[in-house]
Amino acid sequence: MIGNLPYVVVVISIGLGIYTLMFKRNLIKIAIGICLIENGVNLFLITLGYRKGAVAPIYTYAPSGQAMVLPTPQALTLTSIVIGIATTALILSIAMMIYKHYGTLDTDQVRRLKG
Amino acid sequence: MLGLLETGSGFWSAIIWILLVLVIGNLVIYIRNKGEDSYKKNTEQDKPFISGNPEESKESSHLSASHIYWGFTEALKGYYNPLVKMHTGNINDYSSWIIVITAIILIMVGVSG
Amino acid sequence: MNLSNHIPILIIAIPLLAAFLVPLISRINKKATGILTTLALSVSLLLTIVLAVKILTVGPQVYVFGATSPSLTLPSGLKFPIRIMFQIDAMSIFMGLITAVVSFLGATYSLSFTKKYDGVDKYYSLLLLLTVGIFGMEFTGDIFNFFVFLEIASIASVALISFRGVDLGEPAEAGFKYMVVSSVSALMVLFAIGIFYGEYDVLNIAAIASVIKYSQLDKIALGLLMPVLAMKAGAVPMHMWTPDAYSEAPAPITMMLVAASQASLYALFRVVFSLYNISLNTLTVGWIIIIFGLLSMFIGVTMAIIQKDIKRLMAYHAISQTGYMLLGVGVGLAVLANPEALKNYGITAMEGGIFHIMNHAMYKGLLFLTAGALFFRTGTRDLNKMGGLAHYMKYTTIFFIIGAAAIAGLPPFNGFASKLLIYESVYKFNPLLSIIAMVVSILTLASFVKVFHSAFLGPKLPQFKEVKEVPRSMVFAMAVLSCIIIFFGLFPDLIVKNLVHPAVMSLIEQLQYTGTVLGGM
Amino acid sequence: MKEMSRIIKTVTNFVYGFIIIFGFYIIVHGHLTPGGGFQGGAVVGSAFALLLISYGSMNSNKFLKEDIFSLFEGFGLILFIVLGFSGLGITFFYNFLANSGGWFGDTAVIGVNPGDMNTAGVIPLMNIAVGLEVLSAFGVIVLTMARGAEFTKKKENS
Repeated sequence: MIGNLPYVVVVISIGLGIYTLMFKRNLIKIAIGICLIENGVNLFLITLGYRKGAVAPIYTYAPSGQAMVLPTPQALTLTSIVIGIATTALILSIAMMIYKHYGTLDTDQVRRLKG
Repeated sequence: MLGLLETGSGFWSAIIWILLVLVIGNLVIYIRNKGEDSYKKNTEQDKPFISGNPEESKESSHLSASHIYWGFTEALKGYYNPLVKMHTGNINDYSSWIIVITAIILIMVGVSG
Repeated sequence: MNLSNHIPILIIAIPLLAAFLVPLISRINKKATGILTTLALSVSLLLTIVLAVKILTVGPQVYVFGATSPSLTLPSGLKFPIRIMFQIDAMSIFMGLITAVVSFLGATYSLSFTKKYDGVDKYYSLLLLLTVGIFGMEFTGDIFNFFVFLEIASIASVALISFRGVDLGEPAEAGFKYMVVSSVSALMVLFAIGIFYGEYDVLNIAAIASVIKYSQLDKIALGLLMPVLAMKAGAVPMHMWTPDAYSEAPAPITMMLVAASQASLYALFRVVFSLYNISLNTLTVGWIIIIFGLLSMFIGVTMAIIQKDIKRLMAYHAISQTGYMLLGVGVGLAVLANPEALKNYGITAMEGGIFHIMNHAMYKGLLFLTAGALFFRTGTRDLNKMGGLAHYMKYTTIFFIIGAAAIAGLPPFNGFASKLLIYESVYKFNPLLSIIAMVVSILTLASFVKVFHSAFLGPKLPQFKEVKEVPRSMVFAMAVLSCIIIFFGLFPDLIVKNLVHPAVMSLIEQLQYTGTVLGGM
Repeated sequence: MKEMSRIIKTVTNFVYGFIIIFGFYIIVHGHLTPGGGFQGGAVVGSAFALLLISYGSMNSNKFLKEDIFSLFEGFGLILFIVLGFSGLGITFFYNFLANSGGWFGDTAVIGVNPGDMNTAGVIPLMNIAVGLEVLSAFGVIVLTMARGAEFTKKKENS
């Protein structure tokens, strides 16, 4: 049962992120919402590869005979973190550009493109 | 070389279509060239008929885009008003649509078994 | 070293190398960046054609990264492939050809189009990265690698959409909206990948396909993958980002974005056909796709009629035309489990849908380029302010007529051929769908008549006295697309027989897809 | 951004070298211990961010040059892709240096071991390439954002 707790955190994190995306009317908060979803998904991937009582999958100075966790999900997570950094940097820069031109970060006013 | 494209219930060939258009077009041109007796060049018949109103200058006679299909959009007001209102341009609504549709599809796929 | 084995990777690696070289080259010579980009993409185009010939004569190709041999999918003693690989069959290379043509012409068109902009080196670098992302989405045989390329494509396209955002607000707004929806969708894809990995311990698409059970978890993964990929393709009601992004991006980028959307469409078809195939409930999923298609067709075209911005109008048409593809392939999917119906009309419907992808990329690309040409010379996208441009831009007018006739499905252009395939086969499945498709086609013609009338026809307007024909490289790009459209229109049977039919068969036959990697299981 | 107090500047002077060295340590030990090019590059990038916020964007322009960062960025990327291309005799990204006895060419020991720097073939080289790329990209990002923030603040005040 205790092993399933990370999944609960995953659900809470993604749920909060989705809530932020749907109801928070600030561009920076939307960027934070995306980060929350991303962290939830990353945690999901990491949790998939976890084995109880196992060590990190690196031979350097590892205790001998110990079980190791699955390295592939960690590689996947790392890749997705890298991509997440790029996404976040891009979103924040664009939000800055929007603020420069619109003078606001309110999503209700950042909608010259509609219809 | 005829480019026959089987469509399941027939075929389509652009080459044959062009040949047919050429033949029919020539026929039409031939019939048109035979002429109408009562037509006379450079008379009243050449002028456009606008109920006796004076003809406008060429520059002001161009119809701009928003006036085209005015009647169409006016008649379908009941359809267009909610549709345009739906496209709010608000990013919250964009993501809400994605989440809602994902939820609906998850339910549909889950229920259908 | 035998380079012919390495063509699949060279198609991607050469634009990637050029993308990294462009910022360095621009320190020496600013003008060389565009030429280098065009050169790299032309090499990529040539290699894609060579690879297409090879695939259509020999069969599907695999390319394994870092292995001791490019075709070594299963090193000794392994049951499932662990290395990242490219797996290219007839459908992938069909999409690859579209991407290669579109990206090459986009770069050529940009040579003149971007003269006014600052930071051209970054523009070309991002354009090459976008090409790499699209190619990768189409060629990859690894589902996580697909996610990576999806993100590369969406980050590059966001940066390109908001390229003019330094000076204007609207491009930044469009870029922000696209970034939010695309990163949410990419994260959902990643979640689905996590589900697959947790369930089957493999990431290779063919390996997953060979063991998939359509359990409860697989259903969740499908329910996450389908809407987000449809969203990236621009299906109603998740289409709102499309007109924003398409209208604010520079014209050659808009053409590339169409190709990027179609790569997502390809991924959707790949997921439902190659990954799940008949293990899923084909009728339900098929109808979901058909309903997406119907909504996209109808709402897209009706919204297009009332637009005043020329690129926004065309963007709504892009949504509407995506509906045709979804409709055609959706009908094919709905009858996938029924061999008789599939043979009777299902394959034809899919041929129509798949053929429409290529046609749409060509004529919609051409139309966006003509819109870009108008913007380049007049500086406005507002149809109300245009008029009488046919007096000044003769070639552009001719190209616009060709493109508009093709999108409206007027014979003898290519749009008619694919739409006819869809009408006649879908009619046998459900007559109502076919009738709606025809009505949509008529409305498409109506709205392009509006564009043609308000932009090109009419008397000479005084404010456009200085307007003249666009530079040669832009005319060249539009002329090539027009020639392709006319050729496809005149000889649709050649394309359908040699390119589209193998693509459809490679989608339908799942065993062929898995067998390429796992070796005839 | 204005510069911060003297205390912060002193601590920054003292600490940023260590952060950069730690980052490079992570980069070059990427094939042995947790870490690698991206992580190390991010650590070095955080040192740049520290310099930027403690000295303010105006002063730090003297020693953080965007131009040099973007040069290094391009260099790292080119190095990475060239390493990919040089495996092309066999396959793209083929690890042609591993077990060859030359650079990073020792055979890696399977099982628990203290770690040998001279293993893993092109992977350490790729780590260095990625590290260069990431640290300079981080530098460019923080500098560009600081410049943008400067602009918006000026606009707000006027």
